[in-house]
Amino acid sequence: MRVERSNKNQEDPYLPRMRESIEKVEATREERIDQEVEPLDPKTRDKVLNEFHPDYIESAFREVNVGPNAGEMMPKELVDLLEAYPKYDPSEVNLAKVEKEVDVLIIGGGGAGNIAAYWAVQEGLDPSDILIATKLRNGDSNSVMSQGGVQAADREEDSPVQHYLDIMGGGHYANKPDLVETLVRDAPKMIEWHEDLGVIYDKDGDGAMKELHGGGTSRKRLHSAKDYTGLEIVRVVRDEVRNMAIPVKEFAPAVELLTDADGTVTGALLFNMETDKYSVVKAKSVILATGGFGRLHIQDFPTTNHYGATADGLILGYRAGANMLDMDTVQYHPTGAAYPQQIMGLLVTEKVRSSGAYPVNSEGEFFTFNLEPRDVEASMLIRECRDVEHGGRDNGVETPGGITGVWLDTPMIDMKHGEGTFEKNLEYIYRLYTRFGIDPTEDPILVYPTLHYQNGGIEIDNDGHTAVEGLLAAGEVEGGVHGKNRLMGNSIMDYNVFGRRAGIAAARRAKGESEWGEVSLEHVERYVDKLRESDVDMQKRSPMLIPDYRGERTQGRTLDLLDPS
Amino acid sequence: MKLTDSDQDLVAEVEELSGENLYACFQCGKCSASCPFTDEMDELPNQLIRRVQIGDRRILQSKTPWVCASCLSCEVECPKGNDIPAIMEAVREITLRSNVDETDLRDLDTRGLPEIALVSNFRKKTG
Amino acid sequence: MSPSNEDQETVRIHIMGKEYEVPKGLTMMDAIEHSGYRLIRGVGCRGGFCGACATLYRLEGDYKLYADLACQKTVEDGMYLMQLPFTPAGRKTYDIEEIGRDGNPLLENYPEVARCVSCNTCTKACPQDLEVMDFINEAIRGNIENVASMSFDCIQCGICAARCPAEIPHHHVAQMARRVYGKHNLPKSDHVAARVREIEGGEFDESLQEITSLSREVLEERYESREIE
Amino acid sequence: MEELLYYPGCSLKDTAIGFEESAIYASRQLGIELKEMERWNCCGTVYSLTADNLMKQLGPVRNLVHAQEEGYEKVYTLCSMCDNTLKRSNRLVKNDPEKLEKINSFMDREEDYLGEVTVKHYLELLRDELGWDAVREPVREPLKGLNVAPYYGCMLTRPKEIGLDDPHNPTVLEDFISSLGAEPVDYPYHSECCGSYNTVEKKDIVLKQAGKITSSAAAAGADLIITSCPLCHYNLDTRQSEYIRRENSSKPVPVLYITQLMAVAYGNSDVCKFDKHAIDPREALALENKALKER
Repeated sequence: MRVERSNKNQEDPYLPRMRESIEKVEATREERIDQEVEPLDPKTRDKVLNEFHPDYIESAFREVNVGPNAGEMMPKELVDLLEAYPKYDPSEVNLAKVEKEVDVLIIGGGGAGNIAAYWAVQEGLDPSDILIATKLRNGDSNSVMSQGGVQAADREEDSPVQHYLDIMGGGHYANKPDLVETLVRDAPKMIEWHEDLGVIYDKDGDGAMKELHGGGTSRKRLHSAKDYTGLEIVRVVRDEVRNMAIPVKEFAPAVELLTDADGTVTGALLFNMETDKYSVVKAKSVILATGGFGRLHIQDFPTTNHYGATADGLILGYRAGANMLDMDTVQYHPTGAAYPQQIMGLLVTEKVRSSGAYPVNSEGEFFTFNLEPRDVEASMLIRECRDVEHGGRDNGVETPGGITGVWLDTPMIDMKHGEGTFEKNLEYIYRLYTRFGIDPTEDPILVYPTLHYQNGGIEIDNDGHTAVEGLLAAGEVEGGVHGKNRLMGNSIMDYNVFGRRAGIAAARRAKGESEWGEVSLEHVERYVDKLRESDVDMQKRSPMLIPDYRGERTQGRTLDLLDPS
Repeated sequence: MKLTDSDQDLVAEVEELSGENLYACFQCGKCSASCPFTDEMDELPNQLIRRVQIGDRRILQSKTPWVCASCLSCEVECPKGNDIPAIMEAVREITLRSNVDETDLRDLDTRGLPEIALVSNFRKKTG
Repeated sequence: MSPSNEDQETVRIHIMGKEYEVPKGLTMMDAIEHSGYRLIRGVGCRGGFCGACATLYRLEGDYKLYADLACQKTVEDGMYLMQLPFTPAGRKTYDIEEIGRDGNPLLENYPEVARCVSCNTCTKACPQDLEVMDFINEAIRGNIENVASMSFDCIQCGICAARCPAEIPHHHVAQMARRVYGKHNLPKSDHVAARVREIEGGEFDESLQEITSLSREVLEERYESREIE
Repeated sequence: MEELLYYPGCSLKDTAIGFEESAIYASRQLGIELKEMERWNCCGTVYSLTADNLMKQLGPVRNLVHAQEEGYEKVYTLCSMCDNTLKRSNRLVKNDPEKLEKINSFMDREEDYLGEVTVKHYLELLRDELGWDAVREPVREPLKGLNVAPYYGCMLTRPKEIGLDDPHNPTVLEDFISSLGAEPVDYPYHSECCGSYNTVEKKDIVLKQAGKITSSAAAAGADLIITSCPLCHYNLDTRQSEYIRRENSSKPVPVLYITQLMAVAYGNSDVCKFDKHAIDPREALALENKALKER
């Protein structure tokens, strides 16, 4: 017997003016049931992007002064951390005292980290010669939060070439062709690997995959496990990592990489968040699997990201000399929860739209094709909500949290596919809203773009090697696969394909090294000296490790969003 | 076996747990005669009851309560209608409730055993 | 929350027994941070996926002990809350290839499941509202498929295992059931296997070689004209 | 077809699946549809005897609440242990309102148990409601010349307060056997415990009991033994084959569930799942050559 766990304290969860708008949505619902909106033509698409997408607001970016990407524009919240003092306290660090020597050190316990560890063992390493060092618990990551699905071109009517085309088009052709080719080639193999591990994908009776469209896909190739796809994949791999007894050190983030005289990465300096003690770990190969940077709240956006997504890997890698690609773009997911305020910014998966709940403005009208690529879809929603003086259409619904949103007409899902469809396939979303008194099968839900994914990152080659010897990278931290805009379902495949390849490459490299290299922090000192020479005023210390929501900065209270002036 | 310390609250404890009057038993021995498992026991059922009557706490180390399968053969024979299996369970419970399990799950090979065997065994031998 | 601070409605909560005044409507997690705590444990995804923020709480004047996720539960006046930084539960290491072939792998690896007294405490504790006691009973019966489907939304927060009088690790039992079901019962998809063989057989080498060497203009034209099925 | 609410018990869903499937088949021949309870949980055998431990009564009482919620006054069981546990818990809470009130207040999500549900064993259905003639009626393969030893074990007849027959001189299984056309065999150990859960940690006790009980039945001329308890079946069947291997003693005596014997007599032995037995009864039932040919 299901227990009513919602925090419903008032009768109508929606405020009166929201209820008026809902009535308009309900009024037009009948006629909209088989109405379709055409995708934008390329010219209009670029115009909308230019005018409304946050990436095109110059004031939000700042030029990098030092390092391989000097001269490029990146979000100022990131550059503040790139150009900051190191976090470690030199007086506490004793590089002579080595706590552990491993073949492969993996920094980050999300999808990429666990998959890299698994495949390093398949490549012949003994599990005890691997160490996963993660900032929170093993598995706590963005990876477990992806809902909608993972892309792989494994149906008759689909092909890797079609998948390649979608990725390149979506990424505005800035992607590295060889990385995209590797992704589309390996994708079906990773799905097969998941089945072999026991991942429970949504399937027909005979085992055929149920696949849906995603934003920007030309074929249905989105494999899902209800709307807990990321969680199901990662918890299965983590379960196998536990069976293989691969050592994991939790609450022990790396605060700096360690290098030898000629700059090869030879280990990392870990920081125990509970004892404030540093520990030196030597490794023959180091893999950065630290994920994204949503918790930097770029342009004050709320975010779908987990607590630890603070760009640590970018900072560590960049200080060691690893260059980055496509950092001038940030992905905003078009539909983050805009109301109620407790869940503001959380992801409402694209699968809600692809299952039939199209975006509707405050007047109850369609205003965009429901599955544009993410950057376009987000811009269309921003345009619909922005006030007329700033070029918008002022068709948004005001929320107490300070932002306006548009509706996703969620009741249409059950109308189109039959009663119970929503609750069966979108159980996470159903639970998310009913907990706060809103039943998405009866009322539409309010959404607004939310900071979602780091399109770019540290450049890697096909095997995950970065520009720095001994340093590899996998997952959201690396760049080059998605170009200027990632499509839904390609991030899970990214950390699978390149997690595996980085794990194998790291293992191979480790087997080739007879012993461990010297460890030093000189590369950091050189980096800080260069910063001082270019008289950058540095007040922060980085990496950030965890965001600070104490007191007035509480995330739920102060994020008055997007005053476009 | 010299009787060193007589512990009257053992009787009270067993009576409270089993809801039985221990002194109703006049040691006729019919329960022990009907019990199928006496040759595995170091103390016969009626001897166990006698030990409790005289407050001999060493009975808690006896194998007897752990061999008893609660099959109630003794109960239907007892001329006084005493619930001897309840007395056996009371003696077991004194140990189990001191957080000491008779069965150690860790090194148990349960392959092939039906559910009913495991459920009933743990019900009587773990706290 | 833009209303000015003075007339801001507040509620009284107790974090591990210490009293704080926080604005009404915050989740427990936001309220803990608003009170000045910087979380290291007891926080993870902040979206209801990872189970890191398992929290026990009582309400003044109510005898019941509730459990919920700090990131998904709004604070109430007179709430006494305490986060579980970690929930110890015995997890069995196993070989996925071997188990699940015959017999009941759940009962064999977790015999304590047979100690269930059906007291339903686990179901009442589950923040995901799963019928935990029911799927543990299905585990006793060896019905792997039911355990897998009924436990699918489990986020492994471990509150059930922390509160179970029979010391059962429900979330580990459920994870094993889902692995066995996914691997040994769920039919494999032929079209995925076929496509992997095709790719390894080089069927797409030529077409991939062609498309990866196209100029940006040609690629863009190919992209804009592609038909969507 | 009359629908009766049926409580299966965990073993009948897995290791004793032949017991359930033969029971469903046999009941249909008697015009009875065994309707499984919507929700049920483990009965928590063996009945907990300590007066104050209500935690262990929650399992059985919760099943009675579910039966009450489904609107039935009677619930039928097949397994002797489930029957015994449910009956004794039912009796406990019916006679002790204070304990019932405590249990009801603890189970705060279910309706309160009103104490009006009655637990019946399958043999009580056959004997008291249908009658032996009705049981005899669908027999198409009379088990003439088949000597069957009835094995009551402990839980059917004991304790007296809930037993379905006189513990010292039960006859229900003998009548049951005769009604199917077979010959009941009299032997001294029909009600001696098989060792029960000692099979988990003190296997030797059970091996000894299995040897003693089955050889005594064989000596009295039994071709096979019948029981209605999955634990007795495991101990007398699987442990007997282990005993015979260890002692390489006399001929194995197959062990059947009561409803398997009915299914064979009614002409369908496929539902019995005999392949799951350690000692294959098909040879003793002479299903291949003698009159009991498969259709």
